[in-house]
Amino acid sequence: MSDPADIGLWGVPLAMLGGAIRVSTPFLFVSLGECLTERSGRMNLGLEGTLIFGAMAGYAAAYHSGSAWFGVLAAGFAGMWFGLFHGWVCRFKGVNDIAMGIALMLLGMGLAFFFGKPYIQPVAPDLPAISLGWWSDIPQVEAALRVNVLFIIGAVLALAMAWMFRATRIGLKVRVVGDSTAAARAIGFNPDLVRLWSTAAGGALAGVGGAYLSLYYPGSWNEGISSGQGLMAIALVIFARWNPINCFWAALLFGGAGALGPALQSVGVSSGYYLFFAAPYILTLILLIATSSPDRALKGAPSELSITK
Amino acid sequence: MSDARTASAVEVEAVAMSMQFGDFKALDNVTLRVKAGSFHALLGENGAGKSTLVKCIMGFQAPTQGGLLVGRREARIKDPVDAQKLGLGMVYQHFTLVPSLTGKENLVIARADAPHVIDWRAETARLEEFLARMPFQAPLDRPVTDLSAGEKQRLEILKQLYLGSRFLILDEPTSVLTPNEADEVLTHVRALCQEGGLSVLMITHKFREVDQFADHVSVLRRGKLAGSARVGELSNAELTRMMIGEEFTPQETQRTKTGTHVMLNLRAASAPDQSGLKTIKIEDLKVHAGEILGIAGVSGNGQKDLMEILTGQKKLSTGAIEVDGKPYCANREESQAAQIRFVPEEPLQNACAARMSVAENLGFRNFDRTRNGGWKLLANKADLQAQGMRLIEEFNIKTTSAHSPVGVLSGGNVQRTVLARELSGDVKVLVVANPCFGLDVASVTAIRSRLIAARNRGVAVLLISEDLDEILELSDRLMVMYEGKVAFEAQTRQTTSSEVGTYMAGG
Amino acid sequence: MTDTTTASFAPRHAYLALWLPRIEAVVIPLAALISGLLVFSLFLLALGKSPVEFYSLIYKAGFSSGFSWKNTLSRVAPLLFAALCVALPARLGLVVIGGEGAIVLGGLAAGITGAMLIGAPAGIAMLMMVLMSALVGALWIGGVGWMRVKRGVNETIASLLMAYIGIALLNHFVEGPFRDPASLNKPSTAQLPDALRVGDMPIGIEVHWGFGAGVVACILCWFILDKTTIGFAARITGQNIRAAQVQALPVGRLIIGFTAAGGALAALAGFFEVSAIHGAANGSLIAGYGYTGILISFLARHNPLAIIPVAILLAGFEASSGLIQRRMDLPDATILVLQGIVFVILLLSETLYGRLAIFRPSYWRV
Amino acid sequence: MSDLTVGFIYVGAKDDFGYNQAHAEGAAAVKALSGVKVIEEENVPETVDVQNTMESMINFDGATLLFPTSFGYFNPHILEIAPKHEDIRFQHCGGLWSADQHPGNVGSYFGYIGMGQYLNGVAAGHASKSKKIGFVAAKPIPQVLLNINAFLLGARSVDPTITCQVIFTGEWSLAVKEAEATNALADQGCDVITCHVDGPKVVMETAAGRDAFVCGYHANQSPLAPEKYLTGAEWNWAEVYTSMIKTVQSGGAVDNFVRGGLQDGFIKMSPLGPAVSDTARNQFEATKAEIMKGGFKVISGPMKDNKGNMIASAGESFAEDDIALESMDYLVEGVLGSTS
Ligand SMILES: Nc1ncnc2c1ncn2[C@@H]1O[C@H](COP(=O)(O)OP(=O)(O)OP(=O)(O)O)[C@@H](O)[C@H]1O
Ligand SMILES: Nc1ncnc2c1ncn2[C@@H]1O[C@H](COP(=O)(O)OP(=O)(O)OP(=O)(O)O)[C@@H](O)[C@H]1O
Ligand SMILES: [Mg+2]
Ligand SMILES: [Mg+2]
Repeated sequence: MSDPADIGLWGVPLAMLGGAIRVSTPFLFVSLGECLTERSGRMNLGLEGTLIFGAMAGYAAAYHSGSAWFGVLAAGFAGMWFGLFHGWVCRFKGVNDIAMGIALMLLGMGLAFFFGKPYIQPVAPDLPAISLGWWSDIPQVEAALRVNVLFIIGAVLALAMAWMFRATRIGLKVRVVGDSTAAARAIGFNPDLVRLWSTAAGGALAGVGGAYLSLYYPGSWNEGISSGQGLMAIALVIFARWNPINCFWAALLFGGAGALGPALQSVGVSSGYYLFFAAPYILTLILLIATSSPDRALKGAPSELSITK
Repeated sequence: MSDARTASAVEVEAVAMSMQFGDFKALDNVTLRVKAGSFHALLGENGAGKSTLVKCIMGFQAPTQGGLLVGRREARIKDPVDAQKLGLGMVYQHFTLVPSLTGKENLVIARADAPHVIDWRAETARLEEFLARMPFQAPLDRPVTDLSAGEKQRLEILKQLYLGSRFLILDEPTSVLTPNEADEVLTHVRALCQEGGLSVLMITHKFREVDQFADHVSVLRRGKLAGSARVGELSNAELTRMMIGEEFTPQETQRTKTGTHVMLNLRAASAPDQSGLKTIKIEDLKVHAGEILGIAGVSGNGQKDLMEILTGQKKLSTGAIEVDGKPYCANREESQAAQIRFVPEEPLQNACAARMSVAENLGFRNFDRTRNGGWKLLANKADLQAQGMRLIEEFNIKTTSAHSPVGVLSGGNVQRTVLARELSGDVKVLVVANPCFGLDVASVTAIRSRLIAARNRGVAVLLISEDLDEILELSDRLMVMYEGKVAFEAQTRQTTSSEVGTYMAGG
Repeated sequence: MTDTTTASFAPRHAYLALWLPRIEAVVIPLAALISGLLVFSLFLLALGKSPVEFYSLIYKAGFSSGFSWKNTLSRVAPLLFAALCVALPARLGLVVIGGEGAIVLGGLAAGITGAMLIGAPAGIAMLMMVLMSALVGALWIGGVGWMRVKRGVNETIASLLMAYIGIALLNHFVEGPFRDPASLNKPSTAQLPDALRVGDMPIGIEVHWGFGAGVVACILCWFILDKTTIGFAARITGQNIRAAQVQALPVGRLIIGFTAAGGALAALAGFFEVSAIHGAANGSLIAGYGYTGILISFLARHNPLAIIPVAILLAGFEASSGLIQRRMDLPDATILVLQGIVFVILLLSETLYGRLAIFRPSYWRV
Repeated sequence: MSDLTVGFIYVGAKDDFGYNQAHAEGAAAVKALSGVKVIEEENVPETVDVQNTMESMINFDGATLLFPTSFGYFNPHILEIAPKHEDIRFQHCGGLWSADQHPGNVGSYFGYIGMGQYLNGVAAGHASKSKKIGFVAAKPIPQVLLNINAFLLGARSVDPTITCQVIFTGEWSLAVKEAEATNALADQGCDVITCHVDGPKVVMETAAGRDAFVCGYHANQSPLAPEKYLTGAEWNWAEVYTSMIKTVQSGGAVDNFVRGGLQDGFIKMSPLGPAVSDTARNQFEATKAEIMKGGFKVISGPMKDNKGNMIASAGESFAEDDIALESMDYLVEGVLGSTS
């Protein structure tokens, strides 16, 4: 280990960059998942539960198989089942997708805690990280730029999803369904089916986000592993305006804001840390207030979405 | 995707088709043939089964009985995708273009063989080539929300041609167009028929369109085929009789002289429209006691915004509303004191609570007032119930009971419920929007005579309607709204439908 | 017009139209609850555990004896208030899920007010505690309503964010400016004297007055919603906001008023926690009551009267959690799974309303 | 003689590698005794829940001896329940029982784990190259402050220029925040890190991942970072609980106020890790021996807090068993951080 340089106040922006990269991945995956789901005109508030269940399932699978990647796969698979279930029940008339999301959040957490008991203690293999900071000889920079493969996959996924919505049949199909059920029917699409799979895919992504929590950062399974990232990611989709690329930037912003509190303490700004910890929430709220309008739906909102109707 | 101009039109025949909804027979043994290259009009009252018939043809619904011949061969169509494969296409009454997608995206995604990965450069080139061969155009690069109604309708038809439809069903295609736009679109469609590239089945309520564009006409009545003939063989009177069974003459109502007292006055008003990008501007709008002022215009030109301004749902950026000479702010106190009433369009969506009972819905206006006009805190269910029963009786609302949720009533009865609520008691000003939209002739007559009666009692009526005939029939004076402004104003008796139509189209 | 019904009212039909929906509203949720319990039994069977033992433990721990009733009822008070914070806005069609924020801040306000008024006449100090707590809660959730009305901010997300912020504020104040230096290892506001502590109700089992107050609040809310013109206006607004606007009902004021009332009630949960249980405001106020309240309100279909039995039932479930851990060797999350399953099935049952022929008047027509 | 039923109540998961696990390990040792029935409940919040849990254990399981182990259970919950069950013994961990304020059937016990952190500091002082060590703390409460101070003072006994950076996470258990705090410490150049949170697993793993040495807390975390683990301050509840149970079984009375340190077997140190040098080992063992004698003066004047206030004048000192340490509200000079 080379001697850490004394970087003083530079530590704050650096920590925020590092934090952004470390903490943003679950936000990124969940918000991409929710973005896809919402683009198809369905809301899934249950992704917090899916995230937690994914964290548990991923950890358990990685522990048993000895392979972290198998854990990621298992988490995605588990998440997909939650998504499928949500997608399936929400097609029934009279079933409120917001309420059902809350119910599934509860159920997901319950099942995760229930089956997760035996995995609090064991140590499962971690996901590998790639060092992008080799060019720097400042260890803090190196550490900040240790990037997990899932983060890179998430970034690529954001680009891919943006491209998908623009230039693929399946992407346009999702947009059509999210924008007008009637139009989708007229074209011959089955809106329920499209929503079902969009919700399933969204769930799978959220599950993978959970696996990142338990298998990389912070990298262990316990009942406090998620501090509401799944719920925050949903708020994040709204101010990312349902645009996957914006989801990426918003996730980074959140990660960075989350790192603000500890970083400030480490350079001596230590009073009121609870308020710094609340920074991401306050930030989201301010952005929501600033960008909403009482008279019209949010720009870019899929018009079949229940919260914008 | 095949080429509409080289491929030939398809003949389609529904054979002995029946459709049963529970106990109710929406289609009863209907056989209807649309010959290749013909322009076939389908007439019928509301609820006659027109939409059901075409939905069965397109595979949206499976008929309980009967079959379909396409090009004289038996065809089994399970869903619209099958229909598209056989060259059958449909343009719906309400647009089915996807609002947030551009024209281009709408066209390409509608194709059954849309590629999994879309090469936009190549697609654009092909689309341009296609458009170059079409008799009319539509913008392809703007999101559909930004298009006008006429542009949307043209795009819908282009989409069908682009998809290779050689048999086209048009469900009331002109209801959202100005007469001029309608003529233009239908002329193009007719030209395609005459070239032999397209057969058309058009659902319409307008005889003018039948006379001018169609070569065949069929009439549905209560699910049965009431008659079918070449255009010109039957007079309009005969067609009407086929549609409604007996001769129907709208009663010429007696009108009193209009008053001179200004009851509703909207001055120098401006407000942003729904999109927030444009503004509604109304310099001067006055309605006198005992007068019906009609607001004509193609939907989407700010009529909804006008209604929202008057109900207080939309705030004015400038200007003011006066009712009976006093400034009006649209809170409950003032609206009750001013005796101003609103009947918005689509009453179930805009003026009723579907799951609350008929009696409760009838009580929305006065549930919080005592008999002598004061405010009250405790709701009295017995009073509401009694009032409900009385109004149901008086306005002839057909319902199982006053406890039934209003959502289960038929459209006409919902409309009656709202009118009963808003016309009972003392009324000074009544603002109604599209009061007869989608209703059958009997309901229409009943409702229109109520409006005239109210007018004769001295109520100032502001009638916003997309149905120009309705405006011409009911109003004493009319205005045309275009692009959020009043484009034209006249005494009804001193103008003609074509003059009004021109202004509706922005001419 | 394809309406086949007649204009005449047979009185029988009027009764059917009146009563069938009410019966439906009881039968369907009950059936859903039972199905939920059955599905959970399958879950237990799959794990090789006995559902009979499970449910008899719930009965034993939650409802069988004086102590078990105490165990159950002593948990109910905050749940009632928290559920009302969901149910009142729900009448207006709003899904407010951030009652937790109002609970903790209400508790904080009560704690601080009490601490500052130590020495003042107890009655006045107590009244001030209630008022300050309700005021803070009203501002907090009313703020969510305000954002909705004035800025169109989605209330579900906003209330959730506000809950996180509220919790941060509680921690900040309890461990910072208002920390009682004597609260050593558990940072709290100053300990309230006995005079400012709410006691138990004289009903034979030790249950503090918060339970009674919660029941009264539920009845009061029911009365307002069901019997007053304000409640009627709220129902119209909740079912069709456009219809309410066209009737010039004060929609904005209703939304802000109902959210504020919900917030004030949730805050009372915090007040009772502080005054009856903890004796000071501290981190223990963050106990998740707000989230259980969501569940209860939905299970009760946002009917304030139904909230009372549902809250008691859920409190009974939670009361049995410990015994189930100890006797059946099941983890504490078991109850969470049970709640989740019941919640999901109940929401799913919403699709049955109006679908079952047996609840249609026409079914009973001969 | 019928079995003695003993109830253990934990605030978190009993296998959290930390506070609760330490107690659960104690409970496991009790289970091995004959004539004892152990019942346990985990994840019991510090609300009316714990009151009901205690009474439920008493009423349904016939428990006569309870160990509600979380600090927040004491006031008001145990104080509320205990007077109603005078024949039941409530043994609370961490509380400050006093005869004139609290019921006689309540007892409180705790260990001088600060001395363990002092020893952690000794090991850390030798291991640190940057002369900067880090502490991830939950909340600025006396028990935590004492640990932080002791950690630094231990390190300063090796090299008086060492400083200790502390970061508070604000919660007893919040994985992401703990990881971020650990990273922030590493970014500031801290190369030995310890913590006082309920479950140290995340801190240990993250710190080791950043190539920093770690000192454990609550339980033995060496399996989490075998190469980087220096030593750790562990509870030794198995010892404490078995002796208390034996006392009760033999009809004796447990003291209402029990405290103990290294020499009493209340706490123990994890075996030294492979990275500990011989010099370090020697000083570690020497200091440990010193502490084993009892009455170790952890704070001896003159000493200032990190705001410059005098906390112990020359000649004044506080021994490990000085009750004043249990209401500590300062960080000593050399600790970077603040108590509020
Ligand atoms: N899915 C359905 N279930 C039950 N009844 C239906 C259904 N679809 C249509 N009907 C009924 O069938 C009848 C025919 O409806 P249809 O929509 O075909 O009428 P239409 O001729 O298109 O009327 P309009 O001119 O109003 O469009 C109506 O009475 C309608 O209520
Ligand atoms: N409030 C307004 N102010 C100015 N221009 C308007 C306003 N509303 C609509 N227009 C213009 O009027 C034309 C038709 O309006 P719009 O595009 O809204 O019709 P539409 O909604 O498609 O019609 P429909 O409601 O029948 O489907 C367009 O050119 C549009 O820009
Ligand atoms: Mg139709
Ligand atoms: Mg429009």
